[in-house]
Amino acid sequence: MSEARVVPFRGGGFRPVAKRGAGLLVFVVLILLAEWGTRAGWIGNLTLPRPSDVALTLVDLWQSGRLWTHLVPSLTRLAVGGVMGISIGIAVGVAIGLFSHVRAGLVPLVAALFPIPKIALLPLFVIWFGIDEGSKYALIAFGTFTPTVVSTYGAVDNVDRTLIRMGQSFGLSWFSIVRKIVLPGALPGILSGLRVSIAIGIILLVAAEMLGAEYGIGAYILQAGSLYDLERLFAGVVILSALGVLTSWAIGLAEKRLLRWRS
Amino acid sequence: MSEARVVPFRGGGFRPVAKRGAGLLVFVVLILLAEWGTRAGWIGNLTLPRPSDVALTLVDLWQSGRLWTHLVPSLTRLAVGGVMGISIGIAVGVAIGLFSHVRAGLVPLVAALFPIPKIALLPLFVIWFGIDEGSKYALIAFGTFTPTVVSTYGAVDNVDRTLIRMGQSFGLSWFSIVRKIVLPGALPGILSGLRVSIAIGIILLVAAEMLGAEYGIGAYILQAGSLYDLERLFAGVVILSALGVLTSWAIGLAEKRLLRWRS
Amino acid sequence: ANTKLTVGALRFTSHAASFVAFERGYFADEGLDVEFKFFEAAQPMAVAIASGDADFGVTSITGGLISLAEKGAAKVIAGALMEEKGIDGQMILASNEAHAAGLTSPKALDGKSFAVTQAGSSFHYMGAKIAAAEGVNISYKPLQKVGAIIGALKSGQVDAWTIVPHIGKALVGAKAVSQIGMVADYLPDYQVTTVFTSANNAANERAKTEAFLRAFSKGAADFNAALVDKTLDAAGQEEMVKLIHKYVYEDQPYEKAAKSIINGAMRLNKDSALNMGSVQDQVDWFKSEGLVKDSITTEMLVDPSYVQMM
Amino acid sequence: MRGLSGPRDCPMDLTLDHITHRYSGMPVLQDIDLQIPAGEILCIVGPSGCGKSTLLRLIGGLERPDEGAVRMAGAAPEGCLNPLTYVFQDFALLPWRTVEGNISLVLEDHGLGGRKGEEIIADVLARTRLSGFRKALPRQLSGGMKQRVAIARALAVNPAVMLLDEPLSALDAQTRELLMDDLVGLWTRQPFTGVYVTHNLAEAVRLGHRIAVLSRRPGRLREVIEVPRALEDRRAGDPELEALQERLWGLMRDEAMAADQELVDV
Amino acid sequence: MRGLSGPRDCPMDLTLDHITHRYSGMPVLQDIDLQIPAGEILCIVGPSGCGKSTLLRLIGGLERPDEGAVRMAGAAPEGCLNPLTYVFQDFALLPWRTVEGNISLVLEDHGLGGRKGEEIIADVLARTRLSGFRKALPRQLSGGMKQRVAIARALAVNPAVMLLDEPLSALDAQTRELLMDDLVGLWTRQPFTGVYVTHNLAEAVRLGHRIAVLSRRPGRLREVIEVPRALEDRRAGDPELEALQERLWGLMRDEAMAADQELVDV
Ligand SMILES: Nc1ncnc2c1ncn2[C@@H]1O[C@H](COP(=O)(O)OP(=O)(O)OP(=O)(O)O)[C@@H](O)[C@H]1O
Ligand SMILES: Nc1ncnc2c1ncn2[C@@H]1O[C@H](COP(=O)(O)OP(=O)(O)OP(=O)(O)O)[C@@H](O)[C@H]1O
Ligand SMILES: [Mg+2]
Ligand SMILES: [Mg+2]
Repeated sequence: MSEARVVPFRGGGFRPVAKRGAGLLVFVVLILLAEWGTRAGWIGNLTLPRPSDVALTLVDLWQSGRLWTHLVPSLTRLAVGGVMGISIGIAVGVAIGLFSHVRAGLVPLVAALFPIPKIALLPLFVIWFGIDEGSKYALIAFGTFTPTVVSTYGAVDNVDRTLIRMGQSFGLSWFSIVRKIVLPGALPGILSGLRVSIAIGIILLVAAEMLGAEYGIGAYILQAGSLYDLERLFAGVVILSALGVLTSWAIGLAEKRLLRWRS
Repeated sequence: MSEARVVPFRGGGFRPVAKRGAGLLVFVVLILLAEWGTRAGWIGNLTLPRPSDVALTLVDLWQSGRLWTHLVPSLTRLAVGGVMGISIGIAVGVAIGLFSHVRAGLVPLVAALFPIPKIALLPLFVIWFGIDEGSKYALIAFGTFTPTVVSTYGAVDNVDRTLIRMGQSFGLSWFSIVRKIVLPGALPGILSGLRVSIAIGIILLVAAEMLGAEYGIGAYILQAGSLYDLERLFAGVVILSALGVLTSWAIGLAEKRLLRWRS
Repeated sequence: ANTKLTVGALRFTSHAASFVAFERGYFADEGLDVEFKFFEAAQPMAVAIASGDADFGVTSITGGLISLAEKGAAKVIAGALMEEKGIDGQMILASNEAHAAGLTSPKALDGKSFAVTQAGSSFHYMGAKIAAAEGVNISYKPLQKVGAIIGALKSGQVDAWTIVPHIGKALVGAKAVSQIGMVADYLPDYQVTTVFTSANNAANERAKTEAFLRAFSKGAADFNAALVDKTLDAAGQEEMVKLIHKYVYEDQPYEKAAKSIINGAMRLNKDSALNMGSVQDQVDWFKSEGLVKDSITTEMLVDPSYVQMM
Repeated sequence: MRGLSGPRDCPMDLTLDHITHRYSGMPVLQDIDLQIPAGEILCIVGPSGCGKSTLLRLIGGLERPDEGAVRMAGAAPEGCLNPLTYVFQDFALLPWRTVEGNISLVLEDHGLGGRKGEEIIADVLARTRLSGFRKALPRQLSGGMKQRVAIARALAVNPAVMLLDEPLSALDAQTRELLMDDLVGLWTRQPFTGVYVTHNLAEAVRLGHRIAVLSRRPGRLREVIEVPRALEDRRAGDPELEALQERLWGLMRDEAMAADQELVDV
Repeated sequence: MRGLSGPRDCPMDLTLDHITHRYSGMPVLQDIDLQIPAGEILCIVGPSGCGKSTLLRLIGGLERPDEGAVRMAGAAPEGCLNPLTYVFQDFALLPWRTVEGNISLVLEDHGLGGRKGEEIIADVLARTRLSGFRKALPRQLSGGMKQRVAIARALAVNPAVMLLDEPLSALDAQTRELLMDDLVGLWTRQPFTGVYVTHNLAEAVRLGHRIAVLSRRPGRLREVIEVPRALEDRRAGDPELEALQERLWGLMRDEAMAADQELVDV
């Protein structure tokens, strides 16, 4: 018999894992590069603001208390509009998931509403809901509504039909089946849809604050943008981005709590 | 033995099917209601335009040839920006799905970029890419990039790992595994992500055409909005909505062709 | 109890009449309890009047305002700001790059880009009128906001623009842009801004509307005396500038702001009289461009019963 | 005390009367006539796709037959909450409810949420030897344990007839062996009426009092075979049962092969 | 012509040398010493989670053992493209490729795309009686047919050793029966070396030349049992084999029960 060889290893790979901290490193490197570039001059001051100046702007916003002047109205708009759009969206989505007639009637409508740019409707919203908070709530509600509907009825569709047949086979009432089987089963899909809906809500803050908002992160950004004040523009963008990461993290937390039953 | 009863039926339901035509009916009813309301006067002329006037506006746009004056630049922007954003997005998404280091570095960055409102960056883009087509392409590319990345790496993650292990167990090269197993396996997820990306691209047309565009559907809508010309505003919105439904339908067609292997 | 009123305004010197009337108590004297609502562009103000979010506004005649008037939602009732020969009015500006490349007078505008906030704005009207007078072709770049236009002009992204002097003089003074002409040379007696209100106010709230206009005119007279005709002494002028500084350039130090405010003073219409000729010309232009419906007339736009028509 | 339907005390019989069923025109079951007497387990075997699951759904009222009818005669046992009760192949447990929550699910609608329900839950968990797993979530359980929970849930409603659709085929061979013993034990202690669909002839000869053999699609009743010996006396390797299993396999082999080679054309 | 590794002509043996493996500290396999001689099928049985699949992955090089080594000695058969080749429980067919596409997948990387590849494909399809299904997509096939395609694919690379991880456990009982016959037929016509992991003791006594019994996790080798009779002579109901199966079940019953009752704690 010839000499024995060890079986060569050929598995592994194709399973990338996100390493904590590496992401932070990328941010730090990018920021340091921008700082170096803007200081050394190979990034013009019209191209990018100096990151340290953006940081100073943020600190100043914080210390002067103007951060809250802008953040509180924006968060209120996001909360009120988001809660309206998302709750109606979930209700409509569940109805589409449960009733043939609702589905037949509303799915094409939602599909047609989806690609409508919300900014285009701003003047109309002002007439319908007034120039104050009403139109801002409505815009954010409308913007979060359509994606919520789509993700919710997808989630209801994905509820394991054998579980529903099981409920029927034990003679559970229609209402019991919906409450105890369909809704909990759709919850994971609804929650992951919320991530997108809330991100869209944050994006729409800027559009909502285009008309007649003196305070708000969106208004702050718009003003900075129209003045080409890059430090403030970036400071505002950083705040929105942080808000987005924060809400996404909060939903992750809610998922961990509510969906403990998932493997 | 007592008399025999027939076992009662208790199944069925919970399987709503979209009926063709019913959606159309809803549209027709809504339009007729609006027509009636605006004619009878219980919908004010500030609230909604008369649907027939919107239709006339569309016909006029078509006959005068101005439809093309506006549609061609918009479609060009959508195509150029969309192709850039989507192709880079797919490449980056696949890389995130395959390489730990890329994932670690880029996922947090993409998560931070996602909730940034693209309109906010418009002034910056104008400086970076000029006020002409450059900034418009860039805005649409940037807007379609982030959702494409997210859906692509999700799709790569969802490729059945046993298929990959199978490839390895037969000694296929890394490149073969990616080309013959990972990419085809990720295709369904990538295609359904495209739906969202393209819808976002359409929505961004209006934002892109806010700065310095004389022609384009977005510019047309903005102009109608600033003139408070509801007929034209709605005509523009109808065009965008139709564009969205059309591309979604085209992707559905592509799915049917490319994914014939799915049950 | 006083009548509550919401007045829409831009943070421009041209809106000073309202600020003066408020600060000096002229509104209060008329039994009006005024609250300001600030906007960043003229067009949203027109929508706000239509939606009932504001009672009175002062702004230029835009396509949006005309459309809303056609729908029976808004009415122009008086004049506010007007071009007048001999008083520094709106300026025609060019970017430094374009200026260096030969755009030194409006004659050279052919093929150049001209910034406007939105299609159908007053900038659009002025640009078109200048182009027509010089027989040149220009392309309009809608940039939504005055701030955005300033940025684009500074960085040479657009070639030309027109603007009220309190902004224009500061820009030229800082050598950020170059001046190539005056609007008044093309549009003499141009009725730049007007006072407008909802159709309902104009038709059914006569007492309130008249009271507002009385106070407003008083404010305008004070402003003209202090900063246009300069019949007041330095102290009176300074007091007026300080008053306006509360609303305009509030984020700049007083010394800097004062210069811009004084530089930018244009004549406010005496007794809020309205130049119907100019209004007619503007409406005609909007119609000719297809920006508003052909069926519209000045009667739909203007309620002439409140002030004297010039 | 509540008791399962025994052959004597609670005779509820099911009769399948010329059942024919089609799916969008394609005949799946043709003219099935069957009698399911109380207290007995009837096994149904047949090749893939012959309509076994459809037949079971028709029996339980989850589907309406195109022709014919399923009739039940006699009274349901005392305390019966759901006369015709299923046990599914894939367990059909709610993953977000614990073991006891999954059982109380089928009691709550009958107002048995409180102490009465508690008693029933404790009883059925004890009978399926699950008492120690009350608070466990389905994801923590092995397949065999999950199916035990599903059986406990079915017992909780004290059914007149248990309808089992390949209850063991999602389990590995060893667990299958263990659960067969459990089922035999449950039946021996308290006989119940059952309709047991399976592909597995070993299971059929082990658990069935009678075995109904269906033909390929459209499923027709080919034969109904009586299995000798009492359930509790059957042993693996019993030559008589082995011979019966061989005979069944002889009956079905060609059809199973043909069914396997069929293309699912779409 | 290409030939599978027979016992005489192509002796490639595998030796497992004191294999120990842990997953994040938890020992899964402990000190496994095994010999897999050419031309024989070795069955591996053991309770759930005892590390059978892990062991097979270690043998095939898809996982690296923490301690010990898997060694191969001797030459691979002529025309062997992949000495250690798997057949998976869930078939692992690419759903977007036809039957022949799934087979050519493993040939393409070896430059066998053309006529040579065509020949190999035709050969293995004939041997697995799939010639009529060349252009079918996996979704059109029944489970049994899919596994036949996977076996054909494994045969196409002419492996030295076939590693089969519960290849029949995703199939229904009748199809399982049919495929066991097929495997016996394939081996009889052209003997191959195989490592066959299963839960099913009936399969083990039907297909294995020797049966290795593992203990509960951490899996240790408890016993290696020789099965009498040649593969092709084994019949269902053979008392000697039945006795062996009973003996195996006696060895494993308690451990299987304990494994089944284990909570997966997370
Ligand atoms: N809801 C349905 N709609 C249309 N066809 C169906 C439906 N359910 C089952 N069928 C078809 O009816 C036939 C019988 O299905 P059924 O599931 O009853 O068979 P089965 O004997 O249980 O098969 P298996 O052994 O695979 O479980 C199959 O051809 C199947 O494709
Ligand atoms: N990649 C892995 N990472 C961590 N733990 C693993 C991994 N693969 C398997 N395990 C664990 O190792 C143990 C043995 O797993 P393995 O799959 O080898 O068992 P098995 O005998 O094949 O089980 P079954 O009979 O269920 O197929 C199990 O406890 C399992 O949870
Ligand atoms: Mg079935
Ligand atoms: Mg395993």
